[in-house]
Amino acid sequence: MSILIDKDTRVLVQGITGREGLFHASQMLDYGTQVVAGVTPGKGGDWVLDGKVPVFDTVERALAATGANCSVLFVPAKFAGDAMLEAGDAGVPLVICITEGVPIQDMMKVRRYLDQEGVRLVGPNCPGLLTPGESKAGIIPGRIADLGSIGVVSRSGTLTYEVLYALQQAGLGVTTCVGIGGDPISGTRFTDALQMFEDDHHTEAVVMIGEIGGEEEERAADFISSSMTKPVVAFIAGQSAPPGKRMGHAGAIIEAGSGKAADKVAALQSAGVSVAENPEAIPELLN
Amino acid sequence: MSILIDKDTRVLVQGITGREGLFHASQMLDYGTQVVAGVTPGKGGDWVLDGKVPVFDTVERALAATGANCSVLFVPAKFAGDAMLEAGDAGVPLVICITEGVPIQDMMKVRRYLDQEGVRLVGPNCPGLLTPGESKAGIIPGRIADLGSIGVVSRSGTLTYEVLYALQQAGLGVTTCVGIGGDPISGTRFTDALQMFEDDHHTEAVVMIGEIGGEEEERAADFISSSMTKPVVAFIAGQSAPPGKRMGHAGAIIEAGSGKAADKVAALQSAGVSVAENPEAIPELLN
Amino acid sequence: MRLHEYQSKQLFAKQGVPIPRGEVAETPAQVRAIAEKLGGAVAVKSQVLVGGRGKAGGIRLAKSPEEAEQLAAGIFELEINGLPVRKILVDEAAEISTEIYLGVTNDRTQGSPVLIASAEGGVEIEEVARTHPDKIARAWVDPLIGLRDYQARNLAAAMELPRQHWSEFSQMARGLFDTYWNSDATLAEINPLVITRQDQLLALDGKIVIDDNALYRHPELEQLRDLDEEAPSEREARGLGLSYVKLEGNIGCMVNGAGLAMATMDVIKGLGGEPANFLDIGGGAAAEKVAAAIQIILADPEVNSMMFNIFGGITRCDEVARGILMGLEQVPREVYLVTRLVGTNEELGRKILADAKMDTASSLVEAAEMVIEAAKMGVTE
Amino acid sequence: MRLHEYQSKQLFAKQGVPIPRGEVAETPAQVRAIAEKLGGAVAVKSQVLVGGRGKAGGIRLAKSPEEAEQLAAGIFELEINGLPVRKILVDEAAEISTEIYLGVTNDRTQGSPVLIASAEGGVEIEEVARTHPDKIARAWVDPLIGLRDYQARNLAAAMELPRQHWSEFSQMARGLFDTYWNSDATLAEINPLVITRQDQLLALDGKIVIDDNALYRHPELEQLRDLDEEAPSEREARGLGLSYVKLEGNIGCMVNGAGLAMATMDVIKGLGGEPANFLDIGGGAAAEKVAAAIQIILADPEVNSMMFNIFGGITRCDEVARGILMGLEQVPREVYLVTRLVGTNEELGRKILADAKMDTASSLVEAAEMVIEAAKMGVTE
Repeated sequence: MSILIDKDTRVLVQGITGREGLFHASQMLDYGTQVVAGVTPGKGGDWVLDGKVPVFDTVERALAATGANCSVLFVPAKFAGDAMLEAGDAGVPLVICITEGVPIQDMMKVRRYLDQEGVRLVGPNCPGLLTPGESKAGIIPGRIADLGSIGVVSRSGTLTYEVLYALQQAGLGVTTCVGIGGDPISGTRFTDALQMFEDDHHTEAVVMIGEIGGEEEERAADFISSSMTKPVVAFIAGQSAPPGKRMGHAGAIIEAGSGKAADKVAALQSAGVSVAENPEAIPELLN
Repeated sequence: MSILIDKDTRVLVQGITGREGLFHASQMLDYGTQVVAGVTPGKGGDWVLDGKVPVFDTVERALAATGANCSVLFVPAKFAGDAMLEAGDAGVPLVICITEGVPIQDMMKVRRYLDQEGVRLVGPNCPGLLTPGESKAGIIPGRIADLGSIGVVSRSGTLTYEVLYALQQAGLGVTTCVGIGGDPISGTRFTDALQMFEDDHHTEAVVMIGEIGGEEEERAADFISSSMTKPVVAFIAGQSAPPGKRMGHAGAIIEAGSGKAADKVAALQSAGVSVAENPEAIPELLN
Repeated sequence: MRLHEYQSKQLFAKQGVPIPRGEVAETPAQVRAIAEKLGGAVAVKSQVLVGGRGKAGGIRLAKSPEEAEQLAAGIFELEINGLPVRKILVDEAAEISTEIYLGVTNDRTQGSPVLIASAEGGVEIEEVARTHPDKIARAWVDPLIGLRDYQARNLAAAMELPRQHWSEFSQMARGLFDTYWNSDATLAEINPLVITRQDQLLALDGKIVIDDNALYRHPELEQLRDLDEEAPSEREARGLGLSYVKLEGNIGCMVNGAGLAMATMDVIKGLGGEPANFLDIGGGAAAEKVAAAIQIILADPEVNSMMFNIFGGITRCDEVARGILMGLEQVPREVYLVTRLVGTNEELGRKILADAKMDTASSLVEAAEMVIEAAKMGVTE
Repeated sequence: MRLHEYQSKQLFAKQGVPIPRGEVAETPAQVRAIAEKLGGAVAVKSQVLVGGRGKAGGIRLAKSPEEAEQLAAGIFELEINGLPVRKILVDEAAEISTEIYLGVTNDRTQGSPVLIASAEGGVEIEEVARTHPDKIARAWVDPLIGLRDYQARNLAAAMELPRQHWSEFSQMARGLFDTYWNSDATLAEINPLVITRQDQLLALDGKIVIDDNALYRHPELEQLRDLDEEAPSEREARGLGLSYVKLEGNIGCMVNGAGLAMATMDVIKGLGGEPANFLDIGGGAAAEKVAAAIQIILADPEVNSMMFNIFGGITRCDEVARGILMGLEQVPREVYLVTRLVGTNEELGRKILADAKMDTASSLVEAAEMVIEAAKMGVTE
């Protein structure tokens, strides 16, 4: 049916009393997500969103009271590293960090630690997860995707929405959309999501949206050619990007000769992946 | 037949060109241990012990050249933490640190790291391992133990020899003797060794030598009562030690009301363990 | 944020890495004075934040203070990859016996720092990676445990560095790593690390790139920022919280989201157009920010047409439409504009633009085709 | 190595932990001067390295400088648990509203630091652990990742500390942990951590114990060592590389190995004797060290008999035998001696002793029985 989240997912929102946190918690609730708790240190005991969601001072307490099993973070970048560790240490098995601008050194430590502890981290700097009709844990607009059989994994935000929208226009539905984020160090990588889609019985094909920078698309190509049976369609953003310039995302930069879009496209194509020329061309490649 | 080491164990000695390292490497060789390599940074290319053992600059190189699968450290305390990590990182599955005086903070980091990497650490501040007639990896005098069916695990050094000697005098042999060391933070604890002896088909009974300080004997008592089928005989040193005073070993101190010999004896006795009044009384309790 | 060679080397020196004696000058006369003070031969090195200084003639060796002054005069006239030379580092010249590469960067896949060393120093490490991959040794550093001494030794051994230099090399590796780690760098490299004829190890050239997201905890490093590093328009955009990269084309692009902005450029380029920039207005931008972004894009005289591609999630299409009108009011020249709005308050946004008689498109490709055609016709006044 | 209260609090203060204003005095007059400078009521606190200062009358409150001087005069006369009072800390008195416990130590089982907090401050934490185990909150700190802010919050929450104090409490926890970590402490505690009537958090009393094995990297801490911490004989032994602990009995013990030394004491005690000391000569001791150890043991006038228990591994029995004879030559009084030698060069060692007409035993129990009987007969001259 989906990967990572479904209708039973009990979501905790860290940073729920901030502007972004509150807005998106409300959007998630509206979508039907079970938003069971929020955490803001010093605001424990409050209730937000028309008294629907209790706020706790610590993740530990929120978990004890509500049994949340997924945390979505809207915590400022300075405190995000700590907040991810807090979630992991308290026993949250799935941590989704929406926050942009977390220092790389923090992320190296956090990823190493959460990996050890067996916590699944998605992000940072990502739009989160959407399982259409069931649950939204993040900021992906809910109405642009219907339930279906396509798995979507992407390093981007609005570009993902563009693709979801194109799929919807073409009458194609989605099992789960996973925004893995645009930072150099991410908790969940393409290969992780591809493996999960490969294992998910309801996913019949996968759309993968990459961009310049790093070598994760090349690793995904290796994985696809060695371990995937399901068809994969890809789009790689940044074919026209100049080397050495950071294109918005911290991770979107061609440096030291690596991370070029052309190399990624070539690797994917030789792994049997259909690479779309533009996002709107993806649906037809799925047919 | 034994736990942790046997005749096929290929021993690497870190710090082999130091006084202690060289002496004990020679003793190990004399005992019949396969001492296949030594490591001393800056001395790579030398051969020691009558040209029998090659010296390497790094553990990585020593492993590549000799396939050592156990490292015994005689490295000065200042460098011991680094040397343990070097061994673990290079892929040595069993690291035995003889060195005394390693700072506790170093040990906390090293233990956490090696635990993660799945490396078995014995020590520090320990006499190492002896599987009579097969292999000696450490400094336990070889001639005071014969092959047999008793597993021995101890926090002490010469007290262990005293017990081995008493067993030998009584005609009792040993599968393996494990010196886990007298420091507050040890890689291998009583419970680890007890589990291994419980699983070892040749071990019929276990002698456990504890001392004041910490709560490992109490944890061992819990383990024995919940998970052991084989008989255990214990001796606890330090019944006459005053509280608040460190008795030689860094870990042998009664502090904050915990670590008293009487508590340990009581815990072990209620787990069904026979506790000897003095080391020389152990053999008769095994009958 | 990238640091100059002289800044990088000074940071290394603070962590105990030996560097040549030297000082920075802003005039040929200062260069001469420094060379006189140092005595002997000196290296005269332009300080610009791009690669290729050597090839561009920006690094020269002078045997005397007079020669140094003369060479510096020429170098100060240079523009290297578009950047003017404002500063020159005058270093005591070293008698080089061996050149080594030593660097540390973030391995994205491993999620950890990686220390890289090669006996083939003095050239770009990527070049070595391509031509002699076996000549590169790597040591991954656990981010929770930090660099260990044996890792430096392993590198020295792998490079077959003569053993007499191991201890000094290890200290340099430690100093380099500490600089990298303590300053939240994403790259710190010494290239070349030389062994002199006097058997000394020395960091002859250095480079540090700092993680912009971590600059908040290093105010002392923020002060090292060279404003020449960025084009003025890029700097201005950064101040406004916009991601802007100037390119060579004539079609301005304003998009919300980095990935979508790249994709929009790609589509334009793919259909035969030439994007003039990358610009991401970010999520939930207000009309004022949209208007400011338009100013920045249209300040580029090459731009003769513009495409807005907005996929409204947090961003509201009506707010963007208002921003577009607001921005255009302040621009005194006419350019062709096409807007594609999808998502939150899409209808409202479209209506605002339609009322202002502006072109809208419903798909990305359609919008791109419209703007490309306009750009080709050259609507510029 | 244990630090004094005033030393501990000064280290805390360096990490940003608020402590009362105060100074250390060595005379009653100095106490008065400090009290005058501070103004108002002061706490007059003896600085000795044992517990139980309060019960022994070593901590008093004075309303005026005169009273402070007077109380100090009395305190300087005290001997607390055998230690003389040489220093007095004079602290501004705090108006206490709440007393909390906050400490950090090494959890041996977990192999990590553990931060411990309790709303029941001011008494010994062991006492609280016994009587109100539910009133103790713990946070284990991963040694590779360090203390995290949320861990301090979790403790504050568990203690039900009023939320207005969380931020200050977290900063104190951070300061305490940093002190502990940066100084290689095995224990650092603030007890009580008080909330004053003015709603300030303050470390009223503090204690730090440093890992002796790590002192080499903290020369500045080694200088804080108070020589009164140890008995002079223990200090002398430490200087010689011997582990020596003085006890109350009359049977001196010299053993190689800490565990065996404890076991030897236990056997003596178990058979009705009274060990005078713990002494471990360590592994591979030379004759000179053995001789020096004998001097230390016999410097205790209570000792009237002595037992040597040597299990030779690295240690050679003949070397020990020679050391025994060498040591006894330098001792002007007669004591009963029995030696038990097993292991490396056992025969040689026994022969040396037999030639000198000294008693030897073959088992630990036999040796203990011999020395106990001798001790009871009171061989002392």
